[in-house]
Amino acid sequence: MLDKTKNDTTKIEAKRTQEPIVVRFAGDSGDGVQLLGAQFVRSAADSELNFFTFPDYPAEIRAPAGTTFGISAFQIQFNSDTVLTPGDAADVLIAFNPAALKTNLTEVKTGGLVVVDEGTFNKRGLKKAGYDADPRDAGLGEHQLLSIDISKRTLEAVAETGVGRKQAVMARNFWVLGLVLWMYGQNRKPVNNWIDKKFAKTPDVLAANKAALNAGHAYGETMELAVQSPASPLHVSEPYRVITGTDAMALGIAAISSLSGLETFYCSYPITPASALLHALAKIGSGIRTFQAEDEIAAVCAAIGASYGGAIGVSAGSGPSLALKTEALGLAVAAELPLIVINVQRAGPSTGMPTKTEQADLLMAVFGRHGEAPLPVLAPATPGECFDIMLDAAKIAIEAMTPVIVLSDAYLANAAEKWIVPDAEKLPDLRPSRDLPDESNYHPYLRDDVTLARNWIIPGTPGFVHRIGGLEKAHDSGDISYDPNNHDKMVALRAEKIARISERCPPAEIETGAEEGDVLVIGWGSTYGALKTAVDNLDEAGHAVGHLHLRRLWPLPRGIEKIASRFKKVIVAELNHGHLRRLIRSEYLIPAEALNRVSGQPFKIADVEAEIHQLLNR
Amino acid sequence: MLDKTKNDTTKIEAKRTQEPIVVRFAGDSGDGVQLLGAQFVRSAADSELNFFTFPDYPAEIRAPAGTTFGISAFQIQFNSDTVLTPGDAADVLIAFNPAALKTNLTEVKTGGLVVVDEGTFNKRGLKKAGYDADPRDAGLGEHQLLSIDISKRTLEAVAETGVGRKQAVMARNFWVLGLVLWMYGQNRKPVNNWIDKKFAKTPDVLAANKAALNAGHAYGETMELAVQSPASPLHVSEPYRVITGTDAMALGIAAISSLSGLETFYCSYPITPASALLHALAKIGSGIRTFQAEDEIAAVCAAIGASYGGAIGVSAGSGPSLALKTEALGLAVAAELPLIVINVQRAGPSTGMPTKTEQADLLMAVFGRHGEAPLPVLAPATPGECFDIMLDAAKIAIEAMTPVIVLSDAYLANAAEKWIVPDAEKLPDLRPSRDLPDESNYHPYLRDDVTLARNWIIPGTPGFVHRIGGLEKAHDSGDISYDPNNHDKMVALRAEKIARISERCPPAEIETGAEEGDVLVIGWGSTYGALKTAVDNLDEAGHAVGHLHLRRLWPLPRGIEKIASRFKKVIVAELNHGHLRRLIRSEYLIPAEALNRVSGQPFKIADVEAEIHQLLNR
Amino acid sequence: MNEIALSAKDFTTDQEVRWCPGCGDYAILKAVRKVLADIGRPPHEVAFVSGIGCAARFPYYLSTYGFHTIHGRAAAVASGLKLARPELDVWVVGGDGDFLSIGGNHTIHVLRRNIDLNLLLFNNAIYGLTKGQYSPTSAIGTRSPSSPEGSADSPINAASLALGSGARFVARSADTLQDHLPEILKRAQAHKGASFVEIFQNCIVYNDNAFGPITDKTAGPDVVVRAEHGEPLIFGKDREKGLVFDPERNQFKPVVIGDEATRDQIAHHDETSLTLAQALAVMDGPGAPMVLGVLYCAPEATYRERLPENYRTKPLDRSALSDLLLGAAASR
Amino acid sequence: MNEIALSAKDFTTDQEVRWCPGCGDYAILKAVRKVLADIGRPPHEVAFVSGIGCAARFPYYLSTYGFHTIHGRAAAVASGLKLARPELDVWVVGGDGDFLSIGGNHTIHVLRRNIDLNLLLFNNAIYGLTKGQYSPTSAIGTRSPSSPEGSADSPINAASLALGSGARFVARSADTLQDHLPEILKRAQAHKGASFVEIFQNCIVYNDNAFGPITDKTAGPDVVVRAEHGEPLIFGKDREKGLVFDPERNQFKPVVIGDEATRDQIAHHDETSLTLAQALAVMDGPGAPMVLGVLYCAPEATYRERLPENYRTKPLDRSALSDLLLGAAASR
Ligand SMILES: Cc1ncc(C[n+]2csc(CCOP(=O)(O)OP(=O)(O)O)c2C)c(N)n1
Ligand SMILES: Cc1ncc(C[n+]2csc(CCOP(=O)(O)OP(=O)(O)O)c2C)c(N)n1
Ligand code: SF4
Ligand code: SF4
Ligand SMILES: [Mg+2]
Ligand SMILES: [Mg+2]
Repeated sequence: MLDKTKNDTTKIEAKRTQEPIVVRFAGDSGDGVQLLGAQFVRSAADSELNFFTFPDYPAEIRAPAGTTFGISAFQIQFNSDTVLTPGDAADVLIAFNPAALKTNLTEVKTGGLVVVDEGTFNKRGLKKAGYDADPRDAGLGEHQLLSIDISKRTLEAVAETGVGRKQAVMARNFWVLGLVLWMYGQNRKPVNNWIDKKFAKTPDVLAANKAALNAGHAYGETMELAVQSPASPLHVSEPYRVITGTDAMALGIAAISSLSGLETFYCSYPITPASALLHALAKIGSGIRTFQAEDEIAAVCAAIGASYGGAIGVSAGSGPSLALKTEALGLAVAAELPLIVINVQRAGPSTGMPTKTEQADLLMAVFGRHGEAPLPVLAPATPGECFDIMLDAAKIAIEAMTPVIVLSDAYLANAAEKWIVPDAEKLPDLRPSRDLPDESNYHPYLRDDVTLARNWIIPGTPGFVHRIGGLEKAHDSGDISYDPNNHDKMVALRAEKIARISERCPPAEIETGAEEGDVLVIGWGSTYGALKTAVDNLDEAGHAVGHLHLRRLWPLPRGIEKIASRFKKVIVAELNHGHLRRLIRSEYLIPAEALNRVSGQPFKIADVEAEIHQLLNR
Repeated sequence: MLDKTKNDTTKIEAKRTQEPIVVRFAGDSGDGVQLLGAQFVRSAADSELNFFTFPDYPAEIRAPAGTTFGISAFQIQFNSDTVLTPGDAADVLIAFNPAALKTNLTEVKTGGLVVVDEGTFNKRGLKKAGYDADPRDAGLGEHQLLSIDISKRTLEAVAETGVGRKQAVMARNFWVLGLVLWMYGQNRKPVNNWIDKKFAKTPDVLAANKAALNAGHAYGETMELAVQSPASPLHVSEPYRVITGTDAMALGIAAISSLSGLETFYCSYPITPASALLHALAKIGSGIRTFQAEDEIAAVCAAIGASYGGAIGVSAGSGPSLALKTEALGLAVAAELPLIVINVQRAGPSTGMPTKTEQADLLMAVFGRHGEAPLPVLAPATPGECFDIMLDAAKIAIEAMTPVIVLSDAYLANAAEKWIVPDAEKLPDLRPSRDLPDESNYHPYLRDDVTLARNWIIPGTPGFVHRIGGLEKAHDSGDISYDPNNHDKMVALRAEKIARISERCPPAEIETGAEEGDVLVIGWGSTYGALKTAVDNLDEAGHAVGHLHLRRLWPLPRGIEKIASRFKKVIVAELNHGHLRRLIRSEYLIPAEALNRVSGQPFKIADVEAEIHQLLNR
Repeated sequence: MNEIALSAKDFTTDQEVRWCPGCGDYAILKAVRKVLADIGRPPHEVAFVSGIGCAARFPYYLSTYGFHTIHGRAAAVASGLKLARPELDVWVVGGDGDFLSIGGNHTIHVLRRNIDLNLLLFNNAIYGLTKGQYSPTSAIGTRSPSSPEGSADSPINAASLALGSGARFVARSADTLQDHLPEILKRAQAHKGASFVEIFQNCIVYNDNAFGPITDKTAGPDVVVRAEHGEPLIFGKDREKGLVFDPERNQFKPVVIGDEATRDQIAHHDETSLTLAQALAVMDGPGAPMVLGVLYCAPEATYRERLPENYRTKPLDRSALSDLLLGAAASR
Repeated sequence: MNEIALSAKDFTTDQEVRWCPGCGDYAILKAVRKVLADIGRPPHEVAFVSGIGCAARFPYYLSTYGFHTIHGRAAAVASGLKLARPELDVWVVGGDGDFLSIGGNHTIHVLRRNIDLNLLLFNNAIYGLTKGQYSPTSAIGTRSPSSPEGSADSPINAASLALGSGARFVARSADTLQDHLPEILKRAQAHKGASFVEIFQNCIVYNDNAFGPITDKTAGPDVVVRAEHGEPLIFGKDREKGLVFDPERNQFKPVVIGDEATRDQIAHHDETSLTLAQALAVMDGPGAPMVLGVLYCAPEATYRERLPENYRTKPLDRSALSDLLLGAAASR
């Protein structure tokens, strides 16, 4: 009783494999695709599966229904084993309308299954999507097509609940969810619980959504669609949760104040994709303060003011924001104040493609200030690491009295994975020393012998009134100084202070793959999953390929040179035109090659593998 | 009848040499030291001598008289031969007061002559300068001291002219000028002419200044102070003038409009030391337009708006200004508009030492933008070259439809040299093509096959209305595009467009010294004179040292690798912590060493020589 | 000027409009296209410059020259364009974030400089494009993703700020008032010097109905005074209310005609009075209406007109350049 | 509050003052030291934040905490400081370039947010530190190195801009008025919320006598009204002139008492009237005096006071952190 099916697959092949499964949903912004994705994750998490999800938002707020530029998608890869990316391509795509099919078909694996809502493949829908003819008529090439009148079936299923037509159509996502839960043998219970809570105030909608969910599930059952249930994963005893990079970072920021005992003062100006962090923090509300400034300059300056006052100033934004913070960052370097500036990278230059990912802000972060203004730059590699990196940043900032830049990106911010919640009791102590120096010879540029950090005495402390600022200061009195030798010395001191940070940090270590051999792949930031998976695959295939992934980009960690020397070739893989590669080459004079893509999209594992293969064969 | 002289030098040794002579004047901001310097240059220029001058201003506007932080100095090196720097140290220092002596004594050569105004060495003057005892009593070490009561002698000389005491004391600088003109056998006539013109409206001041000038001269004569008249230089038939880097740059900007036929729209916000350029251009007044904006962001944006309108937008500032222009520069890169941004570097980070020189903004200029936003970076090497570099910048900006950054610095802006005025008729034609493309398939991102520049059709042109902006554009329609492959392609196109600029420019060439051998010294910008002189000296001493000086810093000119390969060692000399060195190392994997100083001061030739020597001996 | 007959279609591009269905921007677009056609300058002589935001997408939908710049900087870019190309009709479009938050400084300065630009502020009291954070014109207590418990910043009164900056033309209208907005836009365009028009615009997604009754056909007359030069400041469904000067409090206050004041006592609008304009802009308190219309129009010399004559000179020819290079001070 | 007796000396550092001899900044420094001593908060509870400029060197000469930041950004830095450390008495000092040119946006926003800071604008109508270019408060036609033929920008009226921004305390005084300035400073400091004080300051080097008779002991009374709450707006050497409301022009105008109006007709100053303050701020035209004093003072809840209660919470302890990390949505 399948409504319309091409390629002669009246029944979908059953397949019971340990291979990770990739499912992609695509529909109008109004179709509730992101919600559907989140609910599917809920069940996966409930089964203790591992997963990695990635939402693919349109740039428009709410584009006219049915247009290609208004399509929102959600992709999830899940498995009983570790999952590090949302998957190169989908095993199954569920397209809510022709525009969704058009824009997402390229994301499906060869031979993959495409489910479409037949009810939307009418003249109007096809035209809006820019199709001259119904694409189903010619078949979808290598893909399997399953065309179901989801709209109609949903309307039928919810008919009894009495919701209006709009609400009824809206329930399509639950119908699809029901179907997919069936297909992957997942439990409906967590979803039902959520529906109960969420729609408690609108019983008709509650009933409609449940009805749709059950109808979709029943459809799969009745049609005897094959079930591909991933094997039960090992049971984890620690508590875990689903977390996006944004949420992990927000928790990390909240944790800073708790661990340091200092107020955390988060100042920012909204910008995609960083604003989600502001929202998350504003929602947390307690233990941290948020301040929405009039622009990024004010944001970072307010954060600096807060740090001057003894709090930890944090300011986040994306590329254009970091650009605007350039001058103030120089002040923080000169005034030697702790400060954390987060840059959620997006595709540039200029406004570029604001919702897309990229790693092209690294050199700006490292070098983009006038004068000699060195500062540390860090980058988390996974959504979960967005938590850890914040503690690391705070530790460095406080210990060295320096601004720190953290580079995340659009992909990391939105992607979600299963996260083992750290034990709050075991998190590090970040409290700064508040011992007062000798009052009589006090000046604000007295330094710690080891870290070279200047002392941090905050306004309000009796007996230590002092002035700081952006003019060069005498190293031995803190007064303004134009003395040439003093300047040379202060420039060197500030540089040395930053250089010493890597002495206190662990050296670089191979992440995965060979410890020596043919090719060393160096990466940083959000490309972690794709690079690690690619190297793991090559490793299994018997190639001597190693993967080094940096979280501390500046100063570079110790040991890179040594590791690199154990490989015949080095390739730096990044979503830009070779930023880290330039740093590596200039520091170590290693003929590092480049694996670059600047398309606004994360790496595909297959592409990475292919390029490394090429290098192996050269 | 010498008033008071230590070290038993009642008569100064006569010395007739071809060696260049270095004279330094130092006094209160109110003492007219800069005027004195300018007038001495006038005579030197009149004798067709070559010279290089450098004023050393205090940071304060008008510090209390007699204080060390209010001292203003002026140094000139002159000779019949080419002169490329103001000299490492002075043969003669004339100190107008104790504070001037205190702050400037270190600038005198061992064995050099120090002339002081005895009349200011009273208790009050000494105390203000922070002297416990009269420094003349203990002698000035290796230096020769000539203590003359210049104040008294000036007052006597001008007594008959009837000027008030304040004006009379002010005439001290002319007394000193007279003395110095005698000492170096220079003509008083050009100075007298200038006095005639300048003080025509105040005959008493006119008379006083002339009287002082003559008295100073007569003093030298009477005392039989030895005359060291430099040999007559070769006569130059081209017209020449004294020019500072600032003035040369202003003329270059004015020339752009003349040569391109486009209006030049200069937008800026005042900042030391760049504002002098705004002043110079505002004074020129015709052929160019100046706009003083509310801040640097507005300045560069207004320049971009002007370029969009078909003019050439130019915006100048110093480090903090460039920092603020970061975001807008990205827009100019994305919109592919011609634009020139001048950065007169000063000592950083942050406010740093605003009146002092440095070269630490290079990496910010090259990499300091979010996303992949490559643009060319140029740097003039001498005051005179500040003219040429502007024409070069305009040519590149128009030809490649790109913003260009020009890096000057505080030293170059203020230093002056003799400049052969170029023949306006022989200057290059910078007119852009205004041929209209085919109207029917027009879009604003159509490119020239060779330069890859997009077409530049300006508002007001009928039939070609179009929209541009900072969002990524489809390479084949100019519409907004989020297509991954299109973005990858556009990023590559913009990079390639910039890379191709160096194909159209002359390759790197050795400036001076050996073409192959032991050490290649690579420099850029204002260190030219010091590096060239040092290398010339080493060359004469028989060392195989060559000097390569870059004016085009990004993209790097062709041929550097080849030249470097002919030397055993490469050292990059710059007033920062190794910016160009990093570029050279990362591009060519050459183990380039560093010769850095970050003291706010230009290189001393002797220091450069010494460091190269060390390298030669390693 | 209006020699060629133009229609709104002549100002329409082939680009698909990408605002949310029901967004107030559509109505403004309609009004602007109509006004441009009525003014009748050929499309290529008109340029629209915008920053970033939903509002700032405006240029894509007008077949004139257009420059979609960066957030907050449109006024600065437009200043350069207009000074370089005075013959163009230059419009600047932006949202409340664009013009008043990040771009506040340029707004102030372009107004006080009186550069001949037409500035259209689309005030929806929210950051639309970045998904609904409160903006500098949002009311205190606005709940938004960045202020879940209500915002604490007191809002900017855009007209008052413009007047405080020294603007010579300040007006207010609203997206849906198609019997009002076009006229205001024409006045703004006709004004020589910087003209500032605040347009209340409904963001249906993130701040629906923020201007409540003001733009409402039925409720509007009771809460809105449409100020017209020389006319009494009267409002109310039956034109039964008006504004009078209250010397006690040194400000204007609303009264019911007949009960609290005679019709003669009602103040008349005077576009040229700065004090009146300021008072009307900040009108506040119980029963106080919102004043729409041209609050202030007092032309003065524009920036360009005040420039010294030689500012306008063409590029030097080579012989003049030669003289300049040689310089008065050339030593030979 | 004033428990420890403090003197101006307690607020004096060992740093040599580096302004030009005769600069008006010295007089302001003197007044501020005196006022700080009179207020009596111990020096370590006071912080001065400044931008860049001659005025911005201020903190070096006060033995309180001080932060000499970057050009134009002092208000933003101070906002962060004050919100993090509400118990400090935070002052912001800057010149007309610092506050009104590059820093204009932060000035507007700190005022409308009503953060409890004391902002002192040293208005010398010139960029002092960068050697004398005209500034946003320079009169049209000012000749300066960047405007050798006269500037074309019409000046900002700082008080009017502050009022337009929504400031709740706006006052004016001048450097040399030691019988006026200290009182105004004390009022500003006592005001809860952002207080904005424009101090006319003489730059003896680049713009000498820019405020001409206003600060002159003899000429002053004829051209200056010292506004005091509740008092009639009277001026003139013999207090023979005053301000009345002119309903024809909807604005205040100067009159000679007796000739043109009776003493009773003279308007009284009302600090709480925004319309009056705006009218006084822009007072202009023949015979119009400059109004000094507290133009407007109408306290409202400060930014901090408007924040939701939980904004003030201390860092979470580890157990609260643990709950937060586990989250409501934790899947187990
Ligand atoms: C420098 C910079 N900061 C922030 C942003 C993000 N951003 C884009 S539009 C916008 C504000 C949108 O609000 P508004 O100007 O009121 O326009 P609307 O979308 O409401 O029409 C912001 C904050 C940006 N693009 N650039
Ligand atoms: C970003 C930046 N732009 C420009 C400058 C140069 N600058 C320093 S102070 C100043 C203006 C000084 O004028 P004002 O603020 O009125 O202070 P004043 O010196 O007159 O007291 C300028 C333009 C700077 N330091 N930083
Ligand atoms: S978000 Fe609001 S302002 Fe933006 S397009 Fe949608 S409705 Fe309009
Ligand atoms: S330049 Fe003017 S403002 Fe600056 S210190 Fe000198 S007199 Fe004062
Ligand atoms: Mg808005
Ligand atoms: Mg000033």
